[in-house]
Amino acid sequence: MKLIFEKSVPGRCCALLPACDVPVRPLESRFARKDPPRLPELSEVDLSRHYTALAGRVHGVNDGFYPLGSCTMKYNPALHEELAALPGFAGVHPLQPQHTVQGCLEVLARAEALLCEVTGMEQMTFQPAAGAHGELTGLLLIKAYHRDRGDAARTKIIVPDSAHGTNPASASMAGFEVVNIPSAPDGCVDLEALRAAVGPDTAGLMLTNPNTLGLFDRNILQITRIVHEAGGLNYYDGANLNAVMGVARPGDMGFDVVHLNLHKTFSTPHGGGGPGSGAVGAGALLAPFLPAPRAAAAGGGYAFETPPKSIGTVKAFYGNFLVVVRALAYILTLGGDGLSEASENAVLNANYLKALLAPYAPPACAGVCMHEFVVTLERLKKETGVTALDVAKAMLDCGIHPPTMYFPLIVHEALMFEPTETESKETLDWAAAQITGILRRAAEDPQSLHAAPCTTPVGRPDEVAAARAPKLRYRFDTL
Amino acid sequence: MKLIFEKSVPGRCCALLPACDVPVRPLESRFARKDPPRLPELSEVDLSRHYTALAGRVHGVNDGFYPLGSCTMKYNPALHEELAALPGFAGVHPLQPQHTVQGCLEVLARAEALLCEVTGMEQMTFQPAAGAHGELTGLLLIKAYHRDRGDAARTKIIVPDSAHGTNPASASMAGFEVVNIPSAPDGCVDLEALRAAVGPDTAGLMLTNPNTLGLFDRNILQITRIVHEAGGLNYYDGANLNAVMGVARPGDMGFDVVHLNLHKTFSTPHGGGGPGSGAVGAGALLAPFLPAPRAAAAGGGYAFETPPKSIGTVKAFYGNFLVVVRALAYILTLGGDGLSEASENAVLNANYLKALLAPYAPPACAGVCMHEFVVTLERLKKETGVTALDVAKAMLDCGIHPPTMYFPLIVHEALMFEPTETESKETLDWAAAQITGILRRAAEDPQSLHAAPCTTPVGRPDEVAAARAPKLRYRFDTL
Amino acid sequence: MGSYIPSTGAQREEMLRAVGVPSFEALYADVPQEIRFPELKMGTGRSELEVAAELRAMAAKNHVFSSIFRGAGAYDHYIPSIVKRVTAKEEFVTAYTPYQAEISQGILQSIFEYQTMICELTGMDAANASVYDGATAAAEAAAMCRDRRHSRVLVSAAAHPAVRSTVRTYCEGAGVEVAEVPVRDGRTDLEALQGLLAAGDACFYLQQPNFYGVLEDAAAFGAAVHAAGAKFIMGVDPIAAAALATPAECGADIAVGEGQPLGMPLSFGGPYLGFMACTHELFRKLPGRIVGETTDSRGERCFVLTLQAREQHIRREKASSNICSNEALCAMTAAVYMAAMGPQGMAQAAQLCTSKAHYLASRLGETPGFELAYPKAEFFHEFVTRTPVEPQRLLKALEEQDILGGLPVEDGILWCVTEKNTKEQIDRLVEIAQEVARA
Amino acid sequence: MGSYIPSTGAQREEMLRAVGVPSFEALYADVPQEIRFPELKMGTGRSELEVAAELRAMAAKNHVFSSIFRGAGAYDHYIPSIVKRVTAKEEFVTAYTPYQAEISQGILQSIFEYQTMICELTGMDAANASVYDGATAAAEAAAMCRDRRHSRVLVSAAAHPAVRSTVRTYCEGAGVEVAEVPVRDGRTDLEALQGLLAAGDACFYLQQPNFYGVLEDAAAFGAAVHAAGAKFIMGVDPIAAAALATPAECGADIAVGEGQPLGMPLSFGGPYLGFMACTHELFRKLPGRIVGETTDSRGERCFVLTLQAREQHIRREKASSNICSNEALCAMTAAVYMAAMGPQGMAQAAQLCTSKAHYLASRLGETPGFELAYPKAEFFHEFVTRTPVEPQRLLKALEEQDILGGLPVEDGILWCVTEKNTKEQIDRLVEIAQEVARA
Repeated sequence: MKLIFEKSVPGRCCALLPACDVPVRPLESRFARKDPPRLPELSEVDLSRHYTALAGRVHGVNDGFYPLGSCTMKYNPALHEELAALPGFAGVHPLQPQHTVQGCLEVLARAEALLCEVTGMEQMTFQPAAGAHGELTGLLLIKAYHRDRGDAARTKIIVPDSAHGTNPASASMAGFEVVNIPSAPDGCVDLEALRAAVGPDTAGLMLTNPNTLGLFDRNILQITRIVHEAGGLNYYDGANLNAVMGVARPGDMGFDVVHLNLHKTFSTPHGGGGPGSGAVGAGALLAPFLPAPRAAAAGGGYAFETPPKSIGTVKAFYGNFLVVVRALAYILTLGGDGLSEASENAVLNANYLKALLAPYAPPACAGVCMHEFVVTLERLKKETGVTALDVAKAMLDCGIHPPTMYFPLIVHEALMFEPTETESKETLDWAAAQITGILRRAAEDPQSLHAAPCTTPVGRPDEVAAARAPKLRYRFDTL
Repeated sequence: MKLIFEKSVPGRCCALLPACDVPVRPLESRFARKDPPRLPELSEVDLSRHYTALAGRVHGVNDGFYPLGSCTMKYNPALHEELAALPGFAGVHPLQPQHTVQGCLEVLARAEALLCEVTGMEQMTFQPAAGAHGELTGLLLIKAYHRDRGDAARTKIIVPDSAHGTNPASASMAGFEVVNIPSAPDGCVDLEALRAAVGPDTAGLMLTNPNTLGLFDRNILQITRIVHEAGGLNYYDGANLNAVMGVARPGDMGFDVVHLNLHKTFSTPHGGGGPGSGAVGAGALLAPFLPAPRAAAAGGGYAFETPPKSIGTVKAFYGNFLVVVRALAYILTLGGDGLSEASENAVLNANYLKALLAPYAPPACAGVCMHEFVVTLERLKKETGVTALDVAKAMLDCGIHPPTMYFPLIVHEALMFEPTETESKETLDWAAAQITGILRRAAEDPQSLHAAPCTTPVGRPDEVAAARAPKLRYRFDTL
Repeated sequence: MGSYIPSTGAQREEMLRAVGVPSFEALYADVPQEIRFPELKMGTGRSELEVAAELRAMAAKNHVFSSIFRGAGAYDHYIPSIVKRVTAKEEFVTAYTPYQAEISQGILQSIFEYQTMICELTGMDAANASVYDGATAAAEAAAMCRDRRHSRVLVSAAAHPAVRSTVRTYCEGAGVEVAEVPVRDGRTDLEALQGLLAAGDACFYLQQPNFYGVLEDAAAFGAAVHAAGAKFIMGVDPIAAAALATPAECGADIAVGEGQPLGMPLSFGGPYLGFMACTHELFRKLPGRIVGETTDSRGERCFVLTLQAREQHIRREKASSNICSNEALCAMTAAVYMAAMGPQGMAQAAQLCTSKAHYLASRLGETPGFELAYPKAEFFHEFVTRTPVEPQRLLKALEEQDILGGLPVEDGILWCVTEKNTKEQIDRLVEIAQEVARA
Repeated sequence: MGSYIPSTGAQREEMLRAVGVPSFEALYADVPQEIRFPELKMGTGRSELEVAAELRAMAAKNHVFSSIFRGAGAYDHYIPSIVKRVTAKEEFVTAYTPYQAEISQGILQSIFEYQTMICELTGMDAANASVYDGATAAAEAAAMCRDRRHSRVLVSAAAHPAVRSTVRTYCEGAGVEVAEVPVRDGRTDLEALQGLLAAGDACFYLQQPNFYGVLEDAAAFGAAVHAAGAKFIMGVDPIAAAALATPAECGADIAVGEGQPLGMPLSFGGPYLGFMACTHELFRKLPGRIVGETTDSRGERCFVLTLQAREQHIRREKASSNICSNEALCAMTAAVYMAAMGPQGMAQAAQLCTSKAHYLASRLGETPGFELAYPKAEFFHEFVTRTPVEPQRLLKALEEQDILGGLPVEDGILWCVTEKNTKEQIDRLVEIAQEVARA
């Protein structure tokens, strides 16, 4: 379909702004730009149809099943969007006098208290805008803590090789050296490897639990103890919290700092890649170092305060506030009972789908999984030539968003499914039938899978060409 | 696709309402119903996906070109929806004290004044909810006027045979006898036939001008004079007002009463068949008879008043108020200059599209048309067997909403196009290419047109079967 | 100047040339010179920013009450967020009447589902795709009952005033006599009806609950009406309908009502929704659009506008109604509302309404002078109390506390309580009422 | 209890059986007993009606000012209605990052269009798909400029305080030195910069207009920075950018900025949008998502996330940034905003801002004591005036009239005026200021 620039007609416009009701004062000409930007010129009807057509080329959670592993694509309630759009939230300037923003401060303070209760942390910041941003923040807290103690030797962060790629990248950004340790075949921490890795240079460990294979590490208390005993701190990557809300708290597991993806676990929408919110909760040791400012109860109301040893700011203002509004609405709706029910059913749905697929798509691990699971299609590939990618692409033709592909790296031909608790049994039954149908077809007609998808607006893109000769913007001169 | 009842699962629900915070008081059992209604049981995610799927099976103005003749499917600005949703409008009870609804009264009073200026009328009511409702109301005004004058003999309404079907139906509902008069081949009034029809029993004439062939009746002043001289009144069917805003006013043409379709001419959306607004404007003779209440300036503010000889109410409260909000926003946006510009460009677009199609689809009338035009495919049918219906259905496969088919009845194999002013030259050029492509294909491959549409979610429906053995509701027992 | 015309000046010139006329002026040659291009006395067009500010300023001149205890035909029920989200979808908002079934299945199916839900709610056999509102639904229902031998229309005086006046306006237009059946003790007088009923009567319209909130012994009226050879029309509140004996159970031939409580905001009175359902014997007389199921050319189930032979564009002056555009988006709203609520939610809403209304009645009753006007009557979510002070004084005091009190009526104040009114709000109202009564 | 779980109790039992476990409890056998199922000290779940009421009550505790003269990093520009309508479409709202290009073309194309518009606005060669906000964009830009031989980061002290502190936090984490270039007379001190610049410097960050609203002689800074072998980063306001010499024209290597003015509401500080664009030489160092054009298996143009070899999921600890989720929906918002405004609308907005800001400055200047703090400087839509009274007293008086005045800063008050502020509002502000000054 045409780009918006290809629909532009010189002179066309929308009548949005009024004539100037004060004397026109042009900028001093030495500051002026030479040529106007070549923005598109359209009428409102053109805009409406352009973006309607684009919306028709997107698969959202409202369109159907979205079992993208590690991303927790649960349903985003309509109420949240309504509340986030309230003028009382959306129309507030971040630098208003504090007595005029008591409602905003209450949102931040209450969301903090509730999320601390869920995670077992002491205090929380909402400044980080995404999970990776939260990781950086959490690591900076750890760094500030050791520095504050005068311990300059702790320069290393231990990361299992099954971790999300953000973990080592964040550690590196925070100026740490990364120590990769191999994990056991089930993705759990190899205790011996961990013991061998810790030492006086250990700043901390980054871990997600359940791990990226969807297993809860049964040695979790030993793991965190080993790190603590070595003088390090434990960082909880909250990517997989959806399995354990109300079931087990990272704080109780021995973690000192936690980041949450409100846009995953707490049902705020992902917007095609943000805005998210990577709230970071800190235990007693790290709370004094949290970013500034932080909303807190004060004199019958709320006020901003700066934690005593704050690392500073990691973003302007207070984070993606409207995302916090949505998350607060979600938590108040579910309550303590509802949160654990959500996790239990997320786990049930994953196990149920895993059981339905197992005859055709062997799980990478035996036993019960948590909220997600990984299958390996290594044998399928060997026998039919059909890859995990082919299977994923064939799912597009069924109206199912494919699972996460080729992750974790320790599993060959991996597909990682996370159905979430907001899918019904019927949806899982239907999806399983579709997927097993594809897997059966792999033997009979592998070519049809190599050719998938057929019904999508575009076919498989040539990603190599895209990267080799990057075209990152529209070229007007190619018209 | 499945019906919502087929997606229902017993026991499933949304958690919408709170527990009862006062003592539960059941209704006396003798008043209770035996069985609960079999409403569907769904979760919010089910609902979201069901209606998302349904929305994908609808072609709206935001999806593309919609040249449905006589329906004025112009673009519906986003601003209107935003304004109509303001709590200050949507949250107001119709029976609040008048000093608490001054903004609503202002909307009604200002919209009335502006629309009276556009139509040349004295006063206006917004109570009628649709064009046909406005027709009934206008005719009741005429009836009340003659009765008030003590003239009981005027029992007949003259309606040209080219009129919209609502005209005779409304006259009949209002207790009038309908006198159909033949129109000239161009749809204009046959002056001789009119002169022959008028008499002491003439209550009035109903006319749309431009007429249903898209022509402005050049004899309009004579026509209204003939009726007036016979003691009758002239009713203006505003269906085609979009051609003449700021160009000619029905009041100046000699009409005594006018209904407007705000959902056509004034850019309020049609909602798949309503809510509309069939505002009725009355000249000096009929204004005293308008429905009650009517908002009017009073003591520096606004108040409701009852016209002295009001016919009563034709609906509860004050009409489809939020539709009036939208129409007011539209009129304020365009202003007097913008309204005439809109009409001029509606007429230009119609003539332009007509010119592009003319080589393949002969216009039913020669010369310049107003905002719409009719083509006849009689010859095409004779030569190829392809009907106007076939051509319309083939347009569906191009993403174009078909024009109005087989109307007016006086033209054979008629297709009536109304592009409206909110379509661009590119859209008209593109659509003309699509349509002429279809018409050329009629000769080469008529069968492909009989088989159209092919790309729509469903094919041609069996309408005869639907009417012969009506299934008007889902049958649970057929599960 | 505001405008939604995409074609630029240059394009317009090009198009004029293609059409073969020298100017816009020339397009209007048929318009008599003396009336051509009047000067419209109104401002010039404005930008979106200005119009938005101006309309927002108007909206700000209205007061939106934070608690509402007034009903009387427009009810402040909770609207689930999903209802607003679904019905704001542009495809539904901007489409026309679904004439072209192939690209209108979304609207057609939603209306078919709506028709089914209305049938379930009322117990009737068939429903149409909506009419303008509850008042016009009553008037259209009365028209359905008329034939050569049956003409007079009887209406309960306990029906909503707007229903009564609209029925009267419609009937007077058609030259049909209307008679009102009087009220006694807040209820329609059954004996009076029996006295009035005569051979040429077309129908009797009863509202349940009636305007005073009182529940009528509907079945008894149905029996009386049928005994006289007339049709029985019931006007019902759709939330109450989830709990009350259905019109079908009460013997109604036609059930109608105001659909606003099913997810539509108060909106100063509109757009609202008239629903209509009837028995199998009458469905071919239903006015307006009706969607039916059929199969398409590929053999699949699909939906179409059907029974069009009833309608004005076919029958013209012989049509029994002129309605075409109805309230389709409101009908969809009602359908989404009922689907979101489900049978449990509807029952819960009804129970909350009744319980809270009775709680207010009993709390108000603690203060002398606030007696129920019709103490023997059962009520749903509205009731009338006498007041120890001038109603306007009390209502003014409530208004000052951001509470919209009940509607003043002949015998006192007509209160309404819904699931949105919390115990706290009710207690606060009672407190103010007691203060005013003491003062 | 609130819940969004569709499966019913009966279905859950059935599923547990299919899985082969006796209970939910059994699913969590791996969780150590002593930490399993803690009691969460928070309320039980609530209905939608209750939660909606509670959040609405919180929103009502905030004051939304009817006129706003405060900017300082968050700007009250007019948001066209179409921008809100488009970006509320559920498909855009509920989708994940567009990993699966075949069913994500809508998002991918919109971001490609956004990237192009950012390039046009800044004059740069390439842009990414957004970062978190203007402050993190500055920090990420600084990181792009570092290499083995260049490390120290110089920042203008006239940059926004949040930008300065965020750059510092990021750099301190990475062990990089940050130095601030002082301000003189409201402008960054070019001579001081020249004195500071040394061989190991990575980059210098200049904000245009700066925090005090003042326009810097950006090109001169660019020349000085390049002469020292460092990179020149400009932080620009996107509305001003439509009128001002582009970063490219000023010699910038990287242009960044806060995108909030492009159609995002104030929202108490977020979600906002960080935009980043750079020269062709640097584009492979851009952090975050980037969309590129390619062809699909059918030979048609399509779009994909590209250059992923830069990113964390491939490079892990060797990645230069960890960003993955960005602000995609905000980027789309900015794109729809720029498309709705077009070049004319953007120029008009800029002109209205400048004209109205100068009008306020000149009107305020009528009252003694309200002198411009930096009278020789040209400004765009913000400026600092000294005040004849304590700033807080004036701001309080404005607040009482529902006006959010400027931000108190060292030299007085930092005012901001946009196209939304009418002459009437400005005159009213001046009137109050005069009253306060007189009192």
